[in-house]
Parts: sequence; C-alpha cells; structure tokens
Amino acid sequence: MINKPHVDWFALSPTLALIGASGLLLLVSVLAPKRTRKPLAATIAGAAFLTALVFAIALTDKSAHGAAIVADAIFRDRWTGLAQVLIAGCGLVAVLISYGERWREEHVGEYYALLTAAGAGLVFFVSASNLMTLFLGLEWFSIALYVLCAIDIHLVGSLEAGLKYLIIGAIGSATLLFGSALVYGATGSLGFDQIAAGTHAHSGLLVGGLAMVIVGLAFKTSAAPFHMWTPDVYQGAPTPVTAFMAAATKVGALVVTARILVTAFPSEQHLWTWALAGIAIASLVVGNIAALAQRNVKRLLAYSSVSHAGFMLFAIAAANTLGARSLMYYLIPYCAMSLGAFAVVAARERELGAPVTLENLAGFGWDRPFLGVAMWVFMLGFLGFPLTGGFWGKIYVFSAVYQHGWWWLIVVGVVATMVSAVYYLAIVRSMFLRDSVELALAPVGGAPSREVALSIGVAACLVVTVGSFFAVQPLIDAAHAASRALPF
Amino acid sequence: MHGPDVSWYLALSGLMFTIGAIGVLVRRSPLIILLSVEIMLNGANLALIAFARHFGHADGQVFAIAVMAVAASEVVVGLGLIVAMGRRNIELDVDKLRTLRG
Amino acid sequence: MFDDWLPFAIYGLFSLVIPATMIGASFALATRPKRVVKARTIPFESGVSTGPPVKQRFTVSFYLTAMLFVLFDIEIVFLYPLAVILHELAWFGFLEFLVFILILLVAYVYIWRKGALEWR
Amino acid sequence: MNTAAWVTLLAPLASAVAITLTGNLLSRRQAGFLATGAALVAFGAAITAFVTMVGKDAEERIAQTTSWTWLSAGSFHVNLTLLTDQLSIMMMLIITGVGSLIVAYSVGYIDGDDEERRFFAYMSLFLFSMLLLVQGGDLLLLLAGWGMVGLSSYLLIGYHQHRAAAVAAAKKAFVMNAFGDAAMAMSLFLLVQHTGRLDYAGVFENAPGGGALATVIALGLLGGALAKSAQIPLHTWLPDAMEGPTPVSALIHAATMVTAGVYLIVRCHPLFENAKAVENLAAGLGAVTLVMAGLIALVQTDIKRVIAYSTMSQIGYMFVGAAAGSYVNGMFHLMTHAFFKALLFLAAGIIIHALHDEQDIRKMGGLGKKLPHTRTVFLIGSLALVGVPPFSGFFSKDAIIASTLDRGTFGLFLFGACLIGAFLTGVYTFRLYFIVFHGEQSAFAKEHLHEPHGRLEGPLSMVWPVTILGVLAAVGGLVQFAPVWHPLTRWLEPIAPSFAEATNTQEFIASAGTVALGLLGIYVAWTMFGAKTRPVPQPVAAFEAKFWWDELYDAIFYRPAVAASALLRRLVEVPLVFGSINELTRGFRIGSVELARVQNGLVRSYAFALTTGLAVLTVIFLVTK
Repeated sequence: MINKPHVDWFALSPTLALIGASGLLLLVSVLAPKRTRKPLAATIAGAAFLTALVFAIALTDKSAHGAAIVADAIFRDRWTGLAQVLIAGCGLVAVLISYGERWREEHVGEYYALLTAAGAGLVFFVSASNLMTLFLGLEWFSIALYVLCAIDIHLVGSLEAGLKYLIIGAIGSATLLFGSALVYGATGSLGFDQIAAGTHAHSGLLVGGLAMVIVGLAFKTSAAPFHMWTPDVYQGAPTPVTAFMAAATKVGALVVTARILVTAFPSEQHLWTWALAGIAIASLVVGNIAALAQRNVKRLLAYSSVSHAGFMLFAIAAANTLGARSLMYYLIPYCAMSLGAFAVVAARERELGAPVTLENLAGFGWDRPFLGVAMWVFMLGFLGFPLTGGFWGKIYVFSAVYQHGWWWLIVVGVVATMVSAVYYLAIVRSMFLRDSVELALAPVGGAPSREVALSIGVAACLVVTVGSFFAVQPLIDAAHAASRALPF
Repeated sequence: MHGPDVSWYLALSGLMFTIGAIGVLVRRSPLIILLSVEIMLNGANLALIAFARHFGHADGQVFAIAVMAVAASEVVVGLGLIVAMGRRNIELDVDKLRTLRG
Repeated sequence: MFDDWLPFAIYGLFSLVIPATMIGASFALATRPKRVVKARTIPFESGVSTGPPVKQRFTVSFYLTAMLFVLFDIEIVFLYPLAVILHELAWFGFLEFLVFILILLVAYVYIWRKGALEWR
Repeated sequence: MNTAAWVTLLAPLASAVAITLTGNLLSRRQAGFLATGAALVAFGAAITAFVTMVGKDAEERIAQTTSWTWLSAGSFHVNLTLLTDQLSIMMMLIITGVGSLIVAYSVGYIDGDDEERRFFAYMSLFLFSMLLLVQGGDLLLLLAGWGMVGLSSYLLIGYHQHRAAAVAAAKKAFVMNAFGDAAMAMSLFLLVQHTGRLDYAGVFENAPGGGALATVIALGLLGGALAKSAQIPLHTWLPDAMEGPTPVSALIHAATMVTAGVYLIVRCHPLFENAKAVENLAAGLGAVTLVMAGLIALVQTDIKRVIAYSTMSQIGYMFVGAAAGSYVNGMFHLMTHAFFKALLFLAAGIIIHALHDEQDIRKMGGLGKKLPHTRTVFLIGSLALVGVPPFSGFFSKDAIIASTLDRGTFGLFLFGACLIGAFLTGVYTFRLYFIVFHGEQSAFAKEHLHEPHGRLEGPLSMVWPVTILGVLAAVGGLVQFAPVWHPLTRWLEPIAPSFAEATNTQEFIASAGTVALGLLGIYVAWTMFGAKTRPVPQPVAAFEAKFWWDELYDAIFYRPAVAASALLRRLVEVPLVFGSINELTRGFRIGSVELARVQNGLVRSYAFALTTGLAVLTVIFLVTK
C-alpha cells in the first residue's frame, strides 16, 4: 500500500483560488458574450486575487509554527505566508492597472487568465520546499509571463520582448535545473531540509550545483550580470505586465533565494554570502550607471529595479535574521513603488499613445496633479527618502549588513543611492519643471477618461509607500515573525 | 546490475548542457535556439535520472517526467511566438530582433 | 565489464554494417546508362516527376495543430505512472485522475471554442 | 502648547498639498494667498506656543509630544516626536514670522509669472521642511528636515527652469548639500550605533565623552553644518543660488535655511563640547569665511551676489559665536540677521522689480530720489548689517566679538578676524548703497525705471513686509544688550549654557573696535563711491586732490582685495570644486554610454553574459570551497 500524502487544503488555498480562477477565465474568454467579457474577466481576476489575499493573510496568522506539508513538497509558515500576501496584493493592483489598457478585445479574457495563472505560480513558488516544487513553480509563472509579455502582438516590441524573455529565461531555468540535478546527485535528496542534513563534504558537485542554482535564481531577480533581459523585456512588455513582473516576480525570486540558501545550504554560507555580495554590488553599479543615460522611462525604471535587486540581495547576503527581516520589510514599499510608478507610466502612455520618455513626461505633474505627486513620492521612495517606506528599507538593509560586519557594503549602498538621485529626480523634474504646451503633445483619441480603477490602484500604492514609513513597527513585527521560519 | 559509472552519465549530461548552451549562443534561428534549450534541459534530465538510478529511489525520475512536460510547454510557447512573428512577416532571425536595446 | 558492453558492440556493429552494405550494393549493382537522358538524372520518385522544388509554407493551422498535439500528448505521460498504481491508490487516485482530466478538459474547451481545431 | 506646535508644523504642509492637488482649480493669486495664510496660521500658532511657554516656570518650558511610535527595538525607540523648547520656539518664531512676511511679499513679486502655483507650493513645502528640522524631537527628524530643506531649496533655485544657469545652480546646491547630508547621516549612524538612542537628551547623555569617535561624530555634524550654511570649504553654491527668485534668496539663503548650521551647532553643543578640536575648527572656518566672503563681496557687481557674500560673512560670525561657546550670541545674531538680511534682499527685490529684472549695480545709480522709501529701509538694513548702534546688528555682532576675547590666544585670532570682517562689512555694504542710491540717476535707470505704483514704490504686498522688516531691523536688537540686560541669555540658559562670557570691559573694547572699524569702512566706501563728483572719472581727474584718498585706499585695500578674492576664486573654487565635480559626472556619463553599448539588443550577448557569469561563479566556488 502506498502512503497517500495528507493534503493541507488550507495551505494550498491561495494557489487553488488563483489557478481555479485562471481556468474559469479561460472558459469566460470563449464562452461569455463579447461585450461582457472585459468587465467579467477583470472582476473574476480581481476577486481571485482578493480571495488569495484573504486566504494568505489567514494562513500567515495561523502558521506560527512552520512545517513542511503535503509530502514535504511545500512549506506552510509565515515566510511563505507573508510573501503570498505581497504577491496577491501585487496581483490585485495589477488588475486595477490593467483595466483601462486598450487590449484587443479577443485577448482580454486570456490576459486575465494568464495573470491569475502567473499569480498562482508565484504563490506556489514561494512555498516550495524541495527542488522539484521550486523548479515547477518557477516554470509555472515564467511560462505565463512569457505569453503575457508578448500578448500585445501588434506591437513589434512586445513580441520581441516575449521571445527574448523566453530564450534567456529558458537558459536560466535550464541552469537552475542542472544545478538542482547536481545538488541532488551530491546529497541524494531534493528537499531543502534533507539537503542541509545530508551535506557532509563540500563536494565539487554540491558547490557547482549551488553556483548554478544561485545563477538561476539571480536571473529571476534580475541581478547583474544576469539582468540583461530586464530592460528590454520591461520596455517591450505591455506596461501593466511590466508592473506585475517588476513587483511580484521580484518578491518570489528573492524570498525563495533567501529560503533555499538559508535552509538548504547553511554549511556553504561562506560561499554564497560572498557570491551574493558580489552580485549585489554588480547590480548596484550596473543598474545605477546604466540608468543615467536612459530616456525611456520604462527602461529607466527597469534599470532602477536592477539596482534595487542589488539592495535586497544585500539583505540576503547578510545571512542573519535582521537581513531576512529587512528583506521582507523592503519588499513591501518596493512592490508598492514599482507598481505605482509603472501605473503612472501606463496612464501617460494611454494618454499619448506612445512610449513614455523623459521628454514627453513634461508638464504631466501639473496636468494630472494626483498622478504627478504620486510619481514624485514613488521616486523619492526609490531614492530612500524619509516619509516613504524606502527609507526604512534601506536603513534596515544597511544595519543587517553592518551586523554581518560588512560596513563597506554600506559605503557602496550610499554611493549608489547618491548616484540614483540623478535619474530619479530627472523624472520628477521633467514632470514638474517642464511645460507640456511647448511640446504640442495632443492626447491620442481625445482626452482620456479619468481612469478610476488605475487611480484607485495608484492610491493604494501611495498609501502603502507612505504608510509603510509611519506604520513601520507593525510591518517590521510581521517581517520578524516571518523571518523566524528560517533556520538561522 | 553493472553498467557505466554514474560519472559517465554526468559527463554526458554536462556535455549535452554545454552543447545546448553553445547552440543558443551561436545559432540565429529561434527554432534552432529552442532546440538547443531543449538539449540543455534534457542534459539536466539525464543527470537527474542517472542519479535517481544511482541512489535507487524515484525522486529524480519523477522530477524528470515533470521537467519533460514543462519543457514541452515552454517550447510550445516559443513556437507560438515564432508563428506569430511569421504571420507578421518578421524575419526569423534573433540577430534582427534589436529594436529594444541601449 | 566486457559482458555488459557486448550487446552494445553487436548492436553497433549491425547498425554500421547494414547501411554500409545497402549503400555499397547500390553502387555495385547499378547499371550504367549508355545514354544520358534527363529523366534518368533526376531523383527516382515512383515515376512521378517532382518538378522544381516548391518553397511551400505550411499553413498556420499545421503548426497550431502540431503544438496542441505535443501539449496534450505530453500530458499523457503523467497518466502512465498513475495507471500503474491506480489500484493501490484506489479512490484517491481516481479523484486525482478526474481533476487532472478536468483541467485538460478546460483547455480542450478553450481551444475548441477558440476555433483552433478547425483547419483553415 | 503641543497642539500649537503641531499646527505650526502642519499648516505649511497642508498648504503645499492643497496647492499641488487642486492644480488648476485654484487661481494663481489664490495659491499665493493660501500660502501666505498658512504661514500666518503657523506664525500665530508659534506665538501661542511662545506665550504659553513664557507663562511657565523655566523648568517646565520643555514640552515633547509624540504622535506615533515608529520603531521600537529594545531600548531603541523612534517616535514622531516634536520637541518644543526655548531654542526651537525661537527658531519657529523666526521662520514663521520672517517666512510669512516673505511669502506675502512674493504675492506681489512673482505676480504674472506663469507658474505661480508651483512657486507657492514649493515655498510652503520649504517652510514645512524647515519647521520639521527645528521642531523634530530627535536626530532622525532633524536629518529628515535637513534633507527636505535641501530638496525644496533645490526646487526653488531651479524655479526658472528655462534658464540654464538656474538649473546648473540648483544642481550645484543639491550636490554640495548632498555631501554634507552624507557626512551628517554617517555621524548619526555612529551615534545610534554607540548610544542606541535617537532622542536628543538620550543621545547627549550616552554620547562618547571624548576620543576619536567623538571627534569623528562632531566632524560629520560639522560637515553637514558647513554645507548647509555655505561656509568654507563647502560654500560655493550660495552665490550661484541667487539664480532663484529674490524672495527665495531672502527666505532660504539669508533668513532661515543657511542658518541651520548654526542651529545644529547650538542644538548639538554637547557633542561639539566633547570634541574641542572640532569646535575650534568650526570657529576657525567661520573666521576665515567671514574675512574671505567680505573680500569677495568687495568686487561683486550683481546686487544679489553682494548680499549673498555678505550672508556668508555674517554666518561666519554666527559660527564664530556658536563654536566659540557663546551660543546665545550666535542665536541672537541669527535672529537679527534674519531681520536685516531679509530686509536687504526684499529691498533689492523692489529695485530689481522696478528696473525690469536688472541686477547689475553698474547700471544702477541715483535710485534714491525715485525710491525714497526703499532707500530708507535699505539704509536701515545696511546700518544694521555694519553694526552701527542702535541698529540691531550692533547688539548681536558685538556680543559675538566680545565673547571671543574670553577664549585666550585662539580667541585673539578670532577677534582679529572679526574686526577685519567688521571693516570689510562697512566697505562692501556702503559701496553697494552708494552705487545704487547715491548721485545722479544713471542712463539705464532713467530709461527703465518703472513709474511708481501710485504713491507706493511697488505693489502693496511688497511694500508692507519690507516696512515691517525695516522696523524689526532697526529695533530688533534691543532685546538684549549684554552689559545691561540679557533676557535672551536667561531664556536659552537651560538649553545651551554659554561658556564664553565677556566681561563688561571686553564688551567695551569689542564695541569700540567694531563700531570704529565699521564706521571707517563706511567712510572708505563713501570716499570711493559716494563722494565721487563724476560718474566716470577721467584719467586726468584722478590726479585731482579730491581723489587722492580714493587712490590711496584703492592701492592699499581695493587692489589687494580684488587680487586676493580673484586668487581665491582661481586657486580654491575653480580647480578644486568645479573640477572634481565635472570629472566625476563625466566619468558616470561615459560609463553609462558604455553600458548602453553593451546592452546591444542581441539575445546572444545576453546569453553570453549569463553563461560567463555562471562559469566565473562556478570556478570561484570550486576553487574556494
């Protein structure tokens, strides 16, 4: 008789809600009448993310004692739970941003189906507790994102972005898979806990496998030098997709990176802390310097996300509870700022019907004061300015690094922040200090209607960005509870 | 049951992985690149199965089966993109896909 | 050691010898034509002339169907291990099986309603 | 008192948010009135708090109010706490009082500009930031306010964003302040690391009492103060910042923000007292700055730049006062300086306004007849600046100079510098005054001078703030006359007890010396610029007896001063400051372009980067395992 695994349906509920909605949306996209498709699909997707959010919050609340469940395939603990809350929240905002996008009518259902599928994949990915679920989760959301990038096939850039992401992504996945195989060969087990238990000598197989696993995950976090797909894909993909990718994918990849390194490879810590520090420094240097020359705002924000990956990798490289805590905290305002910034870009893009550059942002802050001020706040937040959560995020990351004894990383971080001020403030400047009249930019297709959904989404991001500065204590407590799930 | 040592399989799988990677680097047709990626994935699969046999349990084999399904999906998505490009008369040459850069 | 490799060696030998023999025989047994006629120089195609090579493009439907085939085909891989131990898993296995099929069914309904199964 | 403190802080913020969010719903003029109203509300609340405080015993005057606990880890608490004590209330009154006058003035000055709303939103934001800086109850809020005044200053300097010079000046100010901010943030970090506290009292109690750490901390704070207050060697941004609108120069670059460095030294005086060397360094730099800025001011031809260099020079006095241990005199001079320097800037604004935005004093002359009111207030401001009794500058500046005599040999050096500075102040101030107001009307002035607005010399909203400031500049110094009465000293005693106290004899020596030298300076200016009989002296005319003194002073003072200031500019500013920043920027640009070239859009190169990275990482891992 075979031992049937005990299935903890509650632990799976966020994933199930999203994947169920995805199937439903596929049916809606072919069975529902054409006119009702868009509102119906968006409603279902929004409801699914909301349900997943509620389940994830409940799950976090009820998982004080972490454990591997369902035949040791996934973890149920607060580390997973909090990450799922973040991802579901990102999805919800992404739905709000997407609603006003001028999708071709026949693709709107599929769009939301893929978005929920990607969400489900990410939610599953962050709960992975062995190499197989890790790889499956990774591919699950990646494949959905490949299609999402290319969904607007009337844009040349969109198809190009999709294909580039697919090819490079496939190499990344293959690397991760090969690394997993090597680790499996070195330790004889796939589960994270068992890998840590089974490690004896620092065998070449294990170390090589670890290197490949790190590369595979660093690829998804878009850390340099594995970042090169990021600017192209972020620029080419439809803006709401970019927003979701920039926020949710980063949550997934970073949370899982921290989890696997700490849980499965504690005895190789001397290797991966240095590796991550190196990768993080490379990301800060490349991201910030490359962003200086950018005119396209989506591309600029892509480089900015590379540099932020560097900051968050600092937190993991610190390899202490403070680092884990700061990672979780940093992700909260970071997600809000990324989603919000891309949402504002999306709004401008819909207004102009053209890619948004620093030049044609001119006067936007005065034409649409709410979005302008919101964008301003997001930029200051990226910069780590007080009154936004980005400030505490950086402070916490720095203190984690300091606790590890790497004060020189703080120097690197501070210098990087100073450089980044140039391009973040360039965005603010072009929005507020230039006039739109002289550009003679006429909105395409008449004045755009006030997009309520997008404004609600931006408002939510704004609340989280600023709120995470003031409500830092409860959030840090939550992050602290989450970090207890990791065996430091 | 005798047979070549597991390291031979590992060497072969590493070779496949490398061949695939080189294929991605040097070929221009997206179709061939997808093929090369498949070779990389299958290299990893071979390693998984070899280790599973070596340890005598099924974990690696189950993994390999799952990977096959995933790889197929990935390739199908790639083919779908290539078909979409073909319909829009975009030349099937990754070196020509350079509108996004800088 | 050698015992293990013997079947491989024999197999390899055969796989080399047989094609080599066939190719060699076609040279050895062929009759040289006394006159060069155009019809003799073109490849033998059951008596049907192929004419100039046509750079024919397959229709999109061909690719589409092929892709769908690959996808649904690969899913069947999962049914095989399930089938082997279905008895041992009993109802649990059956329910899992049903869920799996249901997911495939959703996809099937989608491609069917989307018109991907119609040859255009 | 606590409620009043919150109202003071939040009123300008509310105005900034309201103006930004309502966008075009608000007319330009309404935006100006809203900003003025908010500043006045803040001022009223500050007065309320002040009156409440006066009514209490000296021990109960410090009030803290916490609205929110941000962070608590062990004994480490970060709160949103406002601290209202004798020091901060003084700053609040200056900021909101002078601030509301200047904002009101701007309604008339900036009238007709395309983007008035933006201007008033920025002004309100600045007031909020500055108040946050002085009202914050811990080092973190101090840093937050510190950064935000830098930002709003950047935005306001670059207000005329179509002028390349304005944008460049804004950038320069921001970059130099960023250096200061970084230094200050570093010392903050060290303090938190060492003390585990953030609130002022806790930090001062647990701060290192001496040694290298105390020195490094004080150095970091000093770096921040030097950058913000435009002292050597981080001073070059201030003259360029005059590209901003004149009310901005008055508010930020004369009355409030640039004096934040002095506030910082007084507020954190225990940290500086733990590092005597740094304290002396601060005083020394202040002394050098006050002389150097005075020399440079002699040769400037832009009316606002003359006043800007004079501001640097006066802040040098405050640094000398505060860092030499006479905190109350530093703060006293800060207050009177806010009055008379804002007055001078606003009066200059009226002139610039009347002359169609012309700032070059060589084109001015003889404006006194057409602008008698402006001439009067400008004269009051000038006399106060030079320190002629009984105008306000006399009381505060002399007190600083006298207190240096209590500091031994080093004090004598400071004393000498201060006396030289007093003389220079007399010369450059009255050079400006005589050139602009004295004599015959220049051709340019005849051609361009606006017809007066009825009986007034400018819009009403510009005239009355100037008048009020004129009164304050004239009598504001009577608050304290060290030998006779000293309420200010008693007021600040519980917060920052001065350790350098001048005796009455020393006060007398200092006063006599300063006033004499100041008057001598005025006399020199008069002989050179006032008593000239001809606007353009012919070479022959130079031989006339009347110009002998001019020539003499020219040879002894003017030429060396020109040479020295030009040399300083050439040797210090141009190669060290401009050079390094340009090189750095160029390096980043090149790096950026190179990276863009690597990002060539080819999938193969992306894959190559990935696989190379993988190979390198694997090899490193295998070698170092």
